[in-house]
Amino acid sequence: MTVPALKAKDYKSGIKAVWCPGCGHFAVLSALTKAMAHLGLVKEEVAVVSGIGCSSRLPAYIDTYGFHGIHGRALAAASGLKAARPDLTVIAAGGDGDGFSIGGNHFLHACRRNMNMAYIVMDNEVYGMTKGQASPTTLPDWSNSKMTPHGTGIPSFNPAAIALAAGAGFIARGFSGEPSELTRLLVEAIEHPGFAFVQVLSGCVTYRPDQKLWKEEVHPSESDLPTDDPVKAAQIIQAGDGKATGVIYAKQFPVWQPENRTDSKLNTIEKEFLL
Amino acid sequence: MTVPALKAKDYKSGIKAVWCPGCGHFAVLSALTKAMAHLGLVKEEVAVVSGIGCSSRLPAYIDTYGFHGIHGRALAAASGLKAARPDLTVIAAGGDGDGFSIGGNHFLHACRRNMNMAYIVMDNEVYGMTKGQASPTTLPDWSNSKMTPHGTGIPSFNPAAIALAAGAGFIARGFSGEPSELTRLLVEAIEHPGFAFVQVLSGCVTYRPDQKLWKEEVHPSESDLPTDDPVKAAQIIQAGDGKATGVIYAKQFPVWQPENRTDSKLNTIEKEFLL
Amino acid sequence: MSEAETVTIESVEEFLVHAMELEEASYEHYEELADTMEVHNNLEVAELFRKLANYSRLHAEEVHQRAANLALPTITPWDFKWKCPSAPEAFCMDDADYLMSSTKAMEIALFNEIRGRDFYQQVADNSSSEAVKKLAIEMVEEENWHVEMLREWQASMQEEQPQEDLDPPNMPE
Amino acid sequence: MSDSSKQATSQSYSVAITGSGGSGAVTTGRILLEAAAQCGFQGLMTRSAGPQIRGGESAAMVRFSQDPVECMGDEYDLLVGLDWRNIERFADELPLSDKSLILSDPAAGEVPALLRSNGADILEVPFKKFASGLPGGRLNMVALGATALVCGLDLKALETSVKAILGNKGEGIVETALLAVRLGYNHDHRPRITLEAPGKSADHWSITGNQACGVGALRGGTRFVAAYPITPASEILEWLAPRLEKLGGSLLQAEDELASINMIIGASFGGVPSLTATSGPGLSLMVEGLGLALVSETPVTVVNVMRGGPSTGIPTKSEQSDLNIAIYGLHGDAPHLVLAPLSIRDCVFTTQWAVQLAEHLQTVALVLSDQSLGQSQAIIKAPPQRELSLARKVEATPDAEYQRYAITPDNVSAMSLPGTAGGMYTADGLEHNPRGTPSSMAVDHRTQLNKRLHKLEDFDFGEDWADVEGDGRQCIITWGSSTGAVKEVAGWLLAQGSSIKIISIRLLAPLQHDRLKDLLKDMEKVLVVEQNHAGQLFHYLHAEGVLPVSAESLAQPGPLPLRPGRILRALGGGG
Amino acid sequence: MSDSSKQATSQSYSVAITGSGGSGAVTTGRILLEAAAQCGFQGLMTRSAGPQIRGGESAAMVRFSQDPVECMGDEYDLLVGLDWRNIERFADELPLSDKSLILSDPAAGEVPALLRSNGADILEVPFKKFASGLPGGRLNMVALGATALVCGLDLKALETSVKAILGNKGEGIVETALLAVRLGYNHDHRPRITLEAPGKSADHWSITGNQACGVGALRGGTRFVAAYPITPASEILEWLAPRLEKLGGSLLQAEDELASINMIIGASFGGVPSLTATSGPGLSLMVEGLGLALVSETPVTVVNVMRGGPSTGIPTKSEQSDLNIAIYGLHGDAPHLVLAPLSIRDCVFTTQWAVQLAEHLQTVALVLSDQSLGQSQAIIKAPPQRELSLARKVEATPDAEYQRYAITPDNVSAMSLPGTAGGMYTADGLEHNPRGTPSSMAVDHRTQLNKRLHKLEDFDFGEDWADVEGDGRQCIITWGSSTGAVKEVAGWLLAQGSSIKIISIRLLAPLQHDRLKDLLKDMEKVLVVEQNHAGQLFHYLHAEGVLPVSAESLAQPGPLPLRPGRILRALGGGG
Ligand SMILES: Cc1ncc(C[n+]2csc(CCOP(=O)(O)OP(=O)(O)O)c2C)c(N)n1
Ligand SMILES: Cc1ncc(C[n+]2csc(CCOP(=O)(O)OP(=O)(O)O)c2C)c(N)n1
Ligand code: SF4
Ligand code: SF4
Ligand SMILES: [Mg+2]
Ligand SMILES: [Mg+2]
Repeated sequence: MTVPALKAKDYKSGIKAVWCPGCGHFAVLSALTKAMAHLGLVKEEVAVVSGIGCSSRLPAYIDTYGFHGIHGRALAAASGLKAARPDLTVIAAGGDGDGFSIGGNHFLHACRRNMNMAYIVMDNEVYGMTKGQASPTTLPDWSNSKMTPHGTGIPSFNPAAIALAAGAGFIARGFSGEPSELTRLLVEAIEHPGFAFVQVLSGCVTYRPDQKLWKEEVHPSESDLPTDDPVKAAQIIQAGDGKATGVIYAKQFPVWQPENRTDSKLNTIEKEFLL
Repeated sequence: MTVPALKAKDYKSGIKAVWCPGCGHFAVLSALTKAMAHLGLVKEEVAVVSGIGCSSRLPAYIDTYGFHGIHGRALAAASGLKAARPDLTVIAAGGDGDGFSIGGNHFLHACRRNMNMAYIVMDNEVYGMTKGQASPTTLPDWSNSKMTPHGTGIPSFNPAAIALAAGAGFIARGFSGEPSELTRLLVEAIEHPGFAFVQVLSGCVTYRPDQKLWKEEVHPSESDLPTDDPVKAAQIIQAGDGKATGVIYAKQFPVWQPENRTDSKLNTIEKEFLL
Repeated sequence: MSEAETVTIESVEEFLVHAMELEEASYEHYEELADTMEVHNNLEVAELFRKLANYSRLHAEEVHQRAANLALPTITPWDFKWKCPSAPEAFCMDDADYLMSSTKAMEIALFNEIRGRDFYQQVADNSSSEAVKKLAIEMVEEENWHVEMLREWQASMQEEQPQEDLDPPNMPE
Repeated sequence: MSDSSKQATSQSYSVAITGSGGSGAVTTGRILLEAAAQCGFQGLMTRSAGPQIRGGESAAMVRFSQDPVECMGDEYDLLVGLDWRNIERFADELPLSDKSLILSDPAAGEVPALLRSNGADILEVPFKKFASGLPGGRLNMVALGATALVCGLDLKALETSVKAILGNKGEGIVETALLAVRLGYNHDHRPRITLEAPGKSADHWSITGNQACGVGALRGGTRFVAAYPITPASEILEWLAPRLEKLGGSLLQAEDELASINMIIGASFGGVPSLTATSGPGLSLMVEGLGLALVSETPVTVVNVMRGGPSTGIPTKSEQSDLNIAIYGLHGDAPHLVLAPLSIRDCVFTTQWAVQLAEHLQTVALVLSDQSLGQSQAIIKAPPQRELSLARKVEATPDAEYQRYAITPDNVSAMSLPGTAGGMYTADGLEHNPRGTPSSMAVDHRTQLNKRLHKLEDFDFGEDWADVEGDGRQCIITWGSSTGAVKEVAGWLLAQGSSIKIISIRLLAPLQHDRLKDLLKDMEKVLVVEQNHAGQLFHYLHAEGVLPVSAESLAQPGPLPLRPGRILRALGGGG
Repeated sequence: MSDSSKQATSQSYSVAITGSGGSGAVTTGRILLEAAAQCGFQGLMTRSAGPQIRGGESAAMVRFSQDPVECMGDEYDLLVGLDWRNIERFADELPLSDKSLILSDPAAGEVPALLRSNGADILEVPFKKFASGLPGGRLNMVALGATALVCGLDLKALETSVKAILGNKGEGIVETALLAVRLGYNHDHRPRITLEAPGKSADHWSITGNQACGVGALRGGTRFVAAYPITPASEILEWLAPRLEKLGGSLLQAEDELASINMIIGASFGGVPSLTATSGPGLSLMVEGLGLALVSETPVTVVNVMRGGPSTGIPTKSEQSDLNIAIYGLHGDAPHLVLAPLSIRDCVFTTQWAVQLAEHLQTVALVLSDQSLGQSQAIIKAPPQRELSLARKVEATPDAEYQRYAITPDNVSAMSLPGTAGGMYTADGLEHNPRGTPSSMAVDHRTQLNKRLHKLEDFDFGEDWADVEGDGRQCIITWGSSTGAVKEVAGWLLAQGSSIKIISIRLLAPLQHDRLKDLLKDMEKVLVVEQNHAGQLFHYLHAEGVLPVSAESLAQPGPLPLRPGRILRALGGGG
């Protein structure tokens, strides 16, 4: 199929985002559409699947097929879609609450299952949509939510470490404040054959104004990354400050996809019941 | 309170197990009651909480308080119980399907939350109770289940790796074929302040007769374990064959337990609504 | 941008691709700001961003016309030779606030325009190609004109301090 | 739909075979059923077992007839005891009368008083002694031979069946079994009953209800299944997995039911008719996903194989107690389809219809099968293929005006499938306007609520909504697996010259009010029969305003099957 | 229970204040309500907003009266426009009549035709101009002053309220606000209405329904909460978290709703009264857990704050559409408690009662609040403490015969709590015998089904099951938040000399059949009023056989509130 050269903005739906001005998710939207343009994806052959949260509003703003599902189930819906329609480029997206709290189990198993799709988590260490409660990635001493008035007191969830332990073959960290690099990461993630996980530090101006400091704290990862050695990757992730961007780990594993053979007829199958 | 010296068998309820003769879970029951006797636990101050599966039948066979809940939710019920009743010794138990498939999310978050409880997973790499389907720990090429006639094709779930990445402070592996060592591991797990995870290789004679070979394959872990270095633990877990027994990782993190202060009266609190 | 290392662009084609990306990104960015301001009922500022977007669009069209008969190379989004995290005139997102005043919006615009100008200036300074230099200087001049115009607007505006929104946020889902 | 009106009554024979761990009661039953099938009978086999995972006490119940067999009847004609260990655990599942016969081995000890109390005859055959005369001989095969003789089944057919069922165990085993079977068969008893054997039929199927649901799913076009194992639904999945992939489809074993329901929603959004199967606890976990499918108008079908509830309940036993959750279990105003197969054979059609209705109406279809249908083996007439002109309305050439949730005359909007240029939209579980853009405006909410309601209410479901038989001023309304016993009662009454109308509802939601009311007008007596504690159908029919105030309810929870005699008593007012 | 029969009718004044992002409409409304409270009025404030997180268009609706205010009435007496941006998004939430007044700023442009169409008067006040005269002056404060004057509220009270509500913003802000308020107040308009101010009352509370549920939970003895945030329930949790821990309890933020329901089951098994709060999607995820609590007889309470459904639906708007799932949403035969608070004030008692009933009856209690109760601010008379003699039956000295699920006269079995010697047992979601040992025997199933049913059916719930008021041959049955509007209608009718009976059901399940039937006999007209699409209560009452066939349904889905006038029309047959 010949692909007319589309620009990033051609991948935007024109529906105006309800996000707060200044929200990091805008940059993710922009980087993702740039990545799509760069890859020359045919719009109708792409589906963006999400859960519920501010971040999960993403699909509506993109002019591809989209599915805005229920809280925590983006990866499940995306996996079903990809299993049934291997021809599509499937991108799952959502927030840290959606993906790591209620959706944690699907995250584990999607990493393991290694279907060919990208998963973008816009991590703002907070539940934006429900007014600022602590999420799994929130640091234990953040005490600005009334639901956890002394902070959660629980060490925060390390998405890259979990993804690695669960068997993901592509793990990257991006930052909404570095949209060009983010575009590159997303391109690589979409191109990676298998499950590609991108954690995007995407600040919430409304409930986490402190995240404006991320501009100073985020830095490119130092080492000679990506590595394809899981032990090294584990070391780097454990030792890191969680603010280093880049592809951390990239390794090709067999991609799981059900075989869609067609070598029988229903009539034939039904014969088995004859005496 | 003075504790009368109880024997392991005093911790058994007398209800006859429905397990298949030869099932590994018998050894877990026996090791657990031995561990209880060794620790001199007061029976009524212990609660064993489980989900659904052959393994999850455990509580009924133990003469402590027990809760046989629903599939996958043992850790949630155990966490609630411990939060409300910090005085109890809480032990969660179940199978690989219960804990790592449907219960995966609670496993992740229980590791992170680090409440003071032990979690015993009787891992037979199969769903025994529902007649032998593949579980997350089943190897990808095991094709004896009709639901996955060519095997799952998906790399198996590495419980120790996940527990480590999720932040658990105590990770051990035992074997139903080594009940004495298993007793020791369970004693250590119960004594560990915080969340202690014990994966017990506990063969299913009915659906995994091949696991009779475990007797030959299981071996003590070689290295100078346990370590308290997560990077080293990660290395060992990643490199291992999954059949090495012993405590792999032990490190003390702050234990999470809600404070139960009593410094106000409801009357006083209600005054806030006065104009 | 000013702190960045030297940027060298040696062909007109490469330069035009940069200029095009810069202006288009700027256009899209202002459009997006205008949209969100509209969504958030800050109509004055929305209108201002809309105006700026329009300028950038015109600018981009100009660049397009210049490039009409040239075979332009493709540059991947992350290989552009600016050192800032995105196209020079499309930044400052997290400074955006739905209550921002027109003067604050002007500040953002000026920051962007100046950064754009500085980019062109660096190209002009460092390129060994006369053709590139010439084009770059033209762009610098245009951007300078932009900057001047913005400054004039700014001067004509009343300094406004945005007021804190006393209302609590909503919870849409 | 139904040729089952010629329900087996006196023209049937029923046998229960019991034994403890390893005695092979179930295998004996399977071979007996197969032998009856080889003789041309139709039949049914159910089973019951203790709580042990394997090796517990168990029983196989077999009934066969020249006519369709859709329930077990009231008492067993024949009880065969391989041994009597732990028989008290399920003696109440094995009703006998003074017309019954007990076949027992003196070596197994006396027949328990419990079984003898109704005055059944006892016939002794030394199973064990005979078997021990053969190297490797099994007493259940001796018993099988003796049983087949009592049942009047042909030895040839029996031998064929032994080979068919034990074939994969190796020749040695088959040979020994045949010897043992002959020993039992040639023992000196005469047949107790001689049903005329119709002769092997070329269009009879041997199938379980779970398999039949699988066939229906495939006939309906299902090509993607995601599921999580659960008793008693797993066999649907186990049957489908290897077969789907031969038809270009696939089955994905999910990490849990939350995943499986959302996976099939994703797949269906992609255009592939999708289904899952589960039981109560799994269905509970799916209701949030069902709401999403409903609001996003993504067709999905869920086969719920009911078991004793609530909570984990009694997983191995049948009950019809999930009607409430099936109809009312979604939050919000959430009309959707609920269907129930009326027999094992009907599992094929009802599941097919459900899948195609879901596709056609772009909604959720729930199929309420149950353990007694799902896990019983039946010999039935092959269900004919039915072409239904029901399919998803797809927009192949969307233009700029395309609206995913457009209001149309039939309230079904054409769906644009991923891959279709120009039809891009975002499916949403948030309330939305016709384009699919989230909206909280009253007009959009009302419009879409009406759309989702009326596409169901206004659709003409035709005659398949129920099986209606008989006439008269008395009426039984029933649903699902209870239909078998109800039809047996109707058969008895007909044989006695009295008449009754039977309405077996296949389409439970949307309820076909007008049709039902029409059928019920002028009824003097209406009895609603179902297998649960609360009378869930009874209350539902009242909720929908179709029942006369005088209607009565016969609701009996599991685990015991509803027996025709019980229904007859309820009809007589002696209930 | 109810002093609200003296419902505000003509003796009330209602104001809507609208504005776009940052204009402070909600703050204005809050201060206005507070000022009315300071004058001794009771009142209510609701709000509405666009889809944006912050800075969207929003409106605050305030109504106050000398009597309890439990709904917003039909039209607003006064509409204050801080600006008119995007007003069309929710203009239909702001009904006006020709008796209404619109207060507007000429600088904001013309009053939109939409609002003018009913002939409301327009009064112009230059909010912006006045405000810009003050450094840092806010136009909403000018508008507040002008509004308070029109409402006839005392300036002193207004000033006190400004200080109370803006106090934490710093002195400067308060000072400027006071100046602006005075500017608006001293503008040259006269009060439009003068309600006699009763004078500040020492026993009035300012509280939201969500907070009131929190108070009720604490009064009922709740000391453990596990929950996952969700709109519009989060404020219950946010209010409880810091307060529970002062009372020796705790709140745990769970990873999801599956965890939270199972956590509170675990905690309650440990003997601590436990509760969670959620909304539709979360409740959906909890139904499996609810079944476990029910079968294991572990008391838990779930407050479900309803929002527009189904699926994600309309999260910020109110609807009463979760009655079905609340009553019928569990698989199996699963009777349990369902309650609904009838007003914000009643959230206190109903939640307390629910928690204590759950404890007393060892079962599941669901409390159906909704967004309109939960997120509205009310000025109410402080609800008196009520001591209820309802508590968990605990076995402190179990002996060897102890049976956790023993059959007792009231079908409630004493529970032995962990820590109690000799009382060890295993709670189970599998069907079990009285000891708790899993059983699949018919007799055990039947016994426990009956036990779980009859402990509810046979319990005497007393008079609190409903608020019953008025008399006559016409009757309205309603539930939950619709009660406010229904009571207003009753007030009107009473004022006109006609009479009507109002039954507001607080205890929805188990339904109090006999009491209801008794109340309904001799009724000529019965109207069932509720805020959903399907008429869920109407159908439920029919299912339970308590409604006459002639009963009518007025069911109106969200997001718009049910207005008294609409109900009156339905009563008149003009519905
Ligand atoms: C089952 C269910 N539980 C809870 C919610 C409420 N809810 C909506 S979004 C959200 C969290 C969003 O956080 P995140 O995924 O981090 O996205 P963000 O808004 O921060 O981008 C929650 C808890 C829901 N919609 N459904
Ligand atoms: C919600 C739900 N889904 C599915 C099931 C069916 N089920 C019961 S046990 C089980 C798996 C048990 O496997 P595991 O936990 O490994 O225990 P094992 O029997 O192997 O010891 C399943 C899937 C259920 N009871 N509930
Ligand atoms: S609340 Fe936070 S995450 Fe949500 S749109 Fe606003 S800034 Fe973004
Ligand atoms: S089926 Fe397997 S796991 Fe279950 S009791 Fe038997 S041997 Fe044990
Ligand atoms: Mg977030
Ligand atoms: Mg297992």
